[in-house]
Amino acid sequence: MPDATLLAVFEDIDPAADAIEKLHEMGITDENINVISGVPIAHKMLGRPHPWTNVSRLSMGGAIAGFVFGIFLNFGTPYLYNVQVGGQYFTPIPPGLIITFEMTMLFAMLATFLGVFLDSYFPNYRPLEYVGEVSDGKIAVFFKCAQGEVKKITDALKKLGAETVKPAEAQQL
Amino acid sequence: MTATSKYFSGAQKAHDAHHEEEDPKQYLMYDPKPRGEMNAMVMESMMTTSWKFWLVLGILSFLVATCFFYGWGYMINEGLYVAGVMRPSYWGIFLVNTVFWIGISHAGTFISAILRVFKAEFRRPFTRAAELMTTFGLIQAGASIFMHLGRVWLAYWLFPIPNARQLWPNFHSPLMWDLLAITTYVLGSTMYLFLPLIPDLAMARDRSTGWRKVFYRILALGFRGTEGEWRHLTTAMNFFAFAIIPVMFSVHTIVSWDFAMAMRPGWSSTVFGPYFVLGALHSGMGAVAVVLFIMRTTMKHMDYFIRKEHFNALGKLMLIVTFAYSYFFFNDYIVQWYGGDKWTDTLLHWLEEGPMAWMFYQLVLFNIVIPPLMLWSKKIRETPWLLAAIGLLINVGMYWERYLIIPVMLTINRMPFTWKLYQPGIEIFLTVGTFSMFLLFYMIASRLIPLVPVWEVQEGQMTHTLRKVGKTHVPTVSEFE
Amino acid sequence: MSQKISRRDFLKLATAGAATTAVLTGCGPASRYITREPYTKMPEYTYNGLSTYYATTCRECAAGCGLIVRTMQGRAIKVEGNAANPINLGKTCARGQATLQGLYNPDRVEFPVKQGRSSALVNTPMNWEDAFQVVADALNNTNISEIAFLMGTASDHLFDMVSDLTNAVGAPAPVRFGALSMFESRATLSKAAENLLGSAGLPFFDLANADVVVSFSSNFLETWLSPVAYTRGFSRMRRGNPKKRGYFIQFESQMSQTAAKADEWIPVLPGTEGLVALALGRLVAEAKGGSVPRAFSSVDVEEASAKSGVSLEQLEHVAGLIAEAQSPLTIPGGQALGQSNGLSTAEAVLALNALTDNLGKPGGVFISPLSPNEDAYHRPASAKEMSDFIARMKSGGIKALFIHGVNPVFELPKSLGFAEALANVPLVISFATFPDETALTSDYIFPDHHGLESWGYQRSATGAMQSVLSGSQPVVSPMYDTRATTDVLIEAARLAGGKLAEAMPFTDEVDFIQNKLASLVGHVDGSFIAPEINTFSSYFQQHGGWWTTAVASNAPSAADALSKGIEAEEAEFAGEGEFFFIPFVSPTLAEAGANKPWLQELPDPMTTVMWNSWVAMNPETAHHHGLDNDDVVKLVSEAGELEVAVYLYPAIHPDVLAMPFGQGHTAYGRFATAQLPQEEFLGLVPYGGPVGDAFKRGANPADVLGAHFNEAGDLAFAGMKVKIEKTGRKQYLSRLESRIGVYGEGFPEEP
Amino acid sequence: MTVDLNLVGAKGAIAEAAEGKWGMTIDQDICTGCQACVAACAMENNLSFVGEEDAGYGRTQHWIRIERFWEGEYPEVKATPFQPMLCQQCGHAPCEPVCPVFATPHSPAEDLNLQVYNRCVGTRYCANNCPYQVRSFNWRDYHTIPERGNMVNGTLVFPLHNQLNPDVTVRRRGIMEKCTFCIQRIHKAQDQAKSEGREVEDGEFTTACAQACPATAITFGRMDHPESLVSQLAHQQRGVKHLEELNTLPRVTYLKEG
Repeated sequence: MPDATLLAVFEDIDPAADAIEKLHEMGITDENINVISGVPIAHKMLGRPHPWTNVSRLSMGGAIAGFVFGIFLNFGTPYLYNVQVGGQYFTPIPPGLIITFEMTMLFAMLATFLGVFLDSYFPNYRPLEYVGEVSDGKIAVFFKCAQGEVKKITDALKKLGAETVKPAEAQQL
Repeated sequence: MTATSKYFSGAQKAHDAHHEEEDPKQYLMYDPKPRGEMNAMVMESMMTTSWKFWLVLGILSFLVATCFFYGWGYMINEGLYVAGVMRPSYWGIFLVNTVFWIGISHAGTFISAILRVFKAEFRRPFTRAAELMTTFGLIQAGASIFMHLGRVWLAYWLFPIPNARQLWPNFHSPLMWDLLAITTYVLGSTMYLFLPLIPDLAMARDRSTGWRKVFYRILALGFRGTEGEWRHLTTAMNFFAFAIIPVMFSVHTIVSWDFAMAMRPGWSSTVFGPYFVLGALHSGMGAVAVVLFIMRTTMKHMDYFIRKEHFNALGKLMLIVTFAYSYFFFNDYIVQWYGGDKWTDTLLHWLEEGPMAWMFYQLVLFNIVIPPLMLWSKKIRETPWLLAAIGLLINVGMYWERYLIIPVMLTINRMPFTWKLYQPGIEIFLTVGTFSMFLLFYMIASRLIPLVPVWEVQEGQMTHTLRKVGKTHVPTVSEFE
Repeated sequence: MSQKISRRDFLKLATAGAATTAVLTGCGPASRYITREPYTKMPEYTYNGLSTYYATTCRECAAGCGLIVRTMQGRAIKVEGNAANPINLGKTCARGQATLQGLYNPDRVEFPVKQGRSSALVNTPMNWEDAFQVVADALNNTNISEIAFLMGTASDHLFDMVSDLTNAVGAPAPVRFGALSMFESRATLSKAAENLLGSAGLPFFDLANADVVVSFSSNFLETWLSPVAYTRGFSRMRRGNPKKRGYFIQFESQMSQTAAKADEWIPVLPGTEGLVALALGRLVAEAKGGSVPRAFSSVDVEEASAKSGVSLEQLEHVAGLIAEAQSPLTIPGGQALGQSNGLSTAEAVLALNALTDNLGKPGGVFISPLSPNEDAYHRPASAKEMSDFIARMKSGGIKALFIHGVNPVFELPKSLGFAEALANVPLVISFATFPDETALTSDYIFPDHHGLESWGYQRSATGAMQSVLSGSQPVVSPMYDTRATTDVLIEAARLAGGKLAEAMPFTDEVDFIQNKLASLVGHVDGSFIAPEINTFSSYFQQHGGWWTTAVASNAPSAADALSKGIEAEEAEFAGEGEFFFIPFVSPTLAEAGANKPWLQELPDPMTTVMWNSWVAMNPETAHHHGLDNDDVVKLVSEAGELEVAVYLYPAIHPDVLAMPFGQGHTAYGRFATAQLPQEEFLGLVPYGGPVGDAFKRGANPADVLGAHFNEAGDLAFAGMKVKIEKTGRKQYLSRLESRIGVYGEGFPEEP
Repeated sequence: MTVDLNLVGAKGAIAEAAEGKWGMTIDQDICTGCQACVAACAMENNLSFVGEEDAGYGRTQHWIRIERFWEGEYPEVKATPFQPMLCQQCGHAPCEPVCPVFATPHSPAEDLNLQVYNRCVGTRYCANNCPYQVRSFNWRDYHTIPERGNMVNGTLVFPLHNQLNPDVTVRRRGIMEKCTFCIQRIHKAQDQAKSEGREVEDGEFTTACAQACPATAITFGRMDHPESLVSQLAHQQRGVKHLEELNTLPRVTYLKEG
């Protein structure tokens, strides 16, 4: 039963990758491992599973909502209060295309933006496990393991080139 | 060995040596610094302010307070007669400013979105500087539109919101399309500015104290850089990069339709859409050049991030845009001229020989003649102040272009009895106001948010290597993910 | 009055005589005869949302057009023409439309004041009792022969009252004058009519039925005599007959608004119009075959052509048109009469009519009928008579001067010296409604009501075939503490007692007016018939006047029209200088329109200049003198000088400068003058408008007119020569027309 | 199969033959340019005067203006016939579709081009798009310029306001206005007719300009009554419409000389 959370800081990607591999060998599954980095690092490099995201689905949803809203503006509102202008029809299609396009894009972008917030729980000001060096380009791997194995794992990781391996404590960011 | 051969070989050697060390150093990507150092440089550039900075800031805030806020308030209170608009030039400098600022705003999106999509690496250090221009430019554009309204206190009637009058806006009207497009663009570009900013805010958060700490902490939203966060962020950024481009094109096309849809000689032209878009990019690129030059000269450490290579690349872009712009300019005018419609002829005659002809010729000189003549040379392109000067000229020219299209072309209509020449009134002050406000915002931003996206620069440097092929080194880019 | 009529009776009468149903009769808000009604029966003019229409008469000029004023809840909203009135048949000119801006003008004399000839209007009220006393004393304590009344052009009830008064006490008869009548040369017209047609009186030219009209610089479409009537005549001449479109030719040295409507505008040298007319007469006579009458025998056509600058071909062409026409008509007027030889010109033109034998025939010349209750044709004073009058003032022959409805300080040529003469008159009492130049230089101002607030009638001098008496009634209750001058005189006479009191036995002006109308009661061929005076006067107000139904114009006799030889003597031009100076009355402002802002903002029909005056100059001449649009030049004549901006006018004789009359006020309210001093609207000076040359708007051509008269005694206003001096200043004239679109300024000259 | 052009919003799909309900003819042969119509319009519709400076700069509030041009050089110079220019009440008004707030819609009932003052926010697009340039904008609150009033014990009073026509809105600053064919008169006549249970007859009322015109050059009436005077005149040989080529379907017909 995992009850300790350790945090190993690496200088570079390769040792980090090896370390993660080692952790796997030592029976720590991916759910119990997390990586923090200062630049986006592709999961393949660290041999990590592909992280799941809803952002693209949300943008699609937004696009659809926007499309519907655009349709409503151009082909719906004129019938709520119809006014004739310049011998034109109440709901001409060419302007409709423009309105619909703009609304689709607007809603899609809004949804995407919100998607980021939802998926990564922003804003989030609670204390979290973190080390400042990360933004200096270091890579931090933190993982849960059983209390008894702490020593062993620490040594293993040190051998693989971890700068520090220390119990991670949540700090106010 | 003979002396000569020695001389030659020596020269040869020296030359090679020059190539060997100089070339890679010229590129930011092959001159990596550790991330921590770069962070420190960016933070320092943000923190340091000289008395000159505060002086300029003071002057600008004064101008904003008087020219922008007081001037506008005075005009709202007195009515539009304090401005120069009249029959037949019902539209004046206000809309000139609107079009101009929207044009400026195009550069940011273009550079950061299109270059991101095409993975043009040189973009990395100055995408944010460009995106800031987009957002702040659009703010000015919006303000100018509202200044132009006769009853601005009722401006909310333009938005499609349910109201007591049960009346919805008229979607037949190009102004309505315009409004929606610009709203979309403002929101979109602001979000697009904010997303890549989050990691840098987190970085600043880790390195600041006091009120800045609080400020960054709030804005960073608790970003740590976990795999998940990065994943969501990059997905979103890629989507934005693709989505914002059509929006950008649509915005200026629709702005051009405000004119092209009208039944007026000189205005109703089918090529106005692309013509305006290219014009926007033209002025936008110029503006970027100016801003980069100012950043590089006034802000600390910026000469590391913004280098000759960037000005060179920007110069090339400007050159391409100039050619495209000239093509559409020619296209628009020759079609109008060849059509030989009575009123259009009079209008062209008015442009080329009327009292505002000097403006027309300056426009041709600044936008079409000068840039290609200068930008072909790498030396000029790599001289920041020269490029900035050209950019400035281009912007003057583009402002003239909009001025000619709006008040000057409005002089000529189908009722010769009403032709009158427009003379700006309080517009001049308000224009000064908008420009000052833009600069003010930019100066404040330059000291509050990291102008260089450090993590992107680092990412770039990580992906770059010099590979030895035969006897030389070839730059190569590896693709992450 | 034995018995008063209640409103209820009026309403009955109104419905009885439902000739003009929209028109309610009655005394209106200012009725002397209000009878108490319960609140449940509101007076008709206070029903919410309902308009009340009152028939009255336009006082903007002397033509006497009938108006119907739409009022709502006691306010006059809109002026419309009275369709029944034969003069204007429901139409109005711009000045008639703007009369409301006089009624509600912010610069009115709001109460009687002791002005004491101070430059700005005095704002301490006098009460009317004292005012009556002042007038009474003036009448009593002045030697009867040294009392003088100076009044406006219109021949109205006030004129009758004053005439009665002066007759009764043996005082000099009242003098009527107006700038319009001066520029119309009425004296010349009637003199010519007397000489040739045997009867003095204003000739009436029946445009409507003519098919070829030749006008000698007569501007009958602008302000001449009765513009609305003549405009109607013109439009009928052009389009009245679907088969034949009337042809119109104008001889004039500049293209006036009237000339602009002509099919042919033929520029002539000023002063040679008579010569042209005689030459035409000769050619016409020859064309018709038969002998050339004595009237035209003296003229030599080539010489005439040479002098006038009208080519022989043109003369023959016009003569041919006249000869072939069924009912040709030739009209004299405008600058042609304002020459030293004006009378002979008028005679020549009338003779031309006689030659074509259209006297008294449709499409010909008539003598305007006398109005009802008019003994003989009293024409307003000519400039000559005015200068005699002024001479009397100068010589101290006038001790008390009463001025009503005229502004001689502004309207008379400065060279006549009215302003100076005024200083020699110990007591000057003005009854002006507005604080004009004359009122300000008088001792007292006892303001009269505005025309729309007052009772009365007005004779129309000309304009219709019938004889017309237009009636006025108050359409609104008086805005301010003003009194009808007739009432003032009645009161004063009573206070004065003696012969004066006997001459004025009336209770009030309505009483007086009914007394004057009494003679018409029972008149059979009138527009309405009423058994007795009360019914009559109520109909009179309801219909807006009384007129004969039958044609009353008397056909002049052509007997000795042609037998008298007419000598076309050379016109003499006063002063040296290269330019002929032609002042003309501004079509939109006329003599008294300058204080009505909307008239100021009406563009002049030809130059489209607003709010200012200009001098029209031929572009060639201007370039020759190095002048351009808006250059301010100084016009110098023997009589004086003025500064005015140049307007390059394409259609004017190169040697002629033309300038509108109507601007150049130094007083007369804030709109007539250029700017408003601050204290004015701070309320330190409650009304009256700025005063003095500093605030002058435009310029007044009367400043440069010399005291020269033609044989008939009219002012030779077009008989001046002036020279111009550059001032180097520019004054941007407000024009409605585009300088780019119309004149191509800003565009380079096309090759 | 037939395509309903309206469905794709094709302009001009509305029947072009329509002459409109109300029409006007202006006979340029007898128009003397006397400005009576301009004055009458100003008095009826509460137009504000703007003063010398603004008037010269092109800010006059005339709803109808009289144009004249010059042809030739002295002495063969000729002034073209006076041409009163007012809102043509287009059937396909270019000003209508461009207004973002429906401030200038088309009245299906009267077939007139309306201006809804209290909707207007002053974008001035309509005025730009009007090929006849007959719209005028309220550049300031001309009616209440202090210099036009009198201080009467401490308060500004404007005597000129007494003549304002209660049937017509007084426009404030920042909004567009134009000739309405005296729609207040149309409505009055219609109310009257309605109360008498009949149609409005031709010639029952007329516009202020037509009413004043001393030369009777302006005729107003029912265009949809073929026997009415105005349609008789409009269909004469000399009738022309301005800028007809723009497919604006103007309701005002000009009768040329000759």
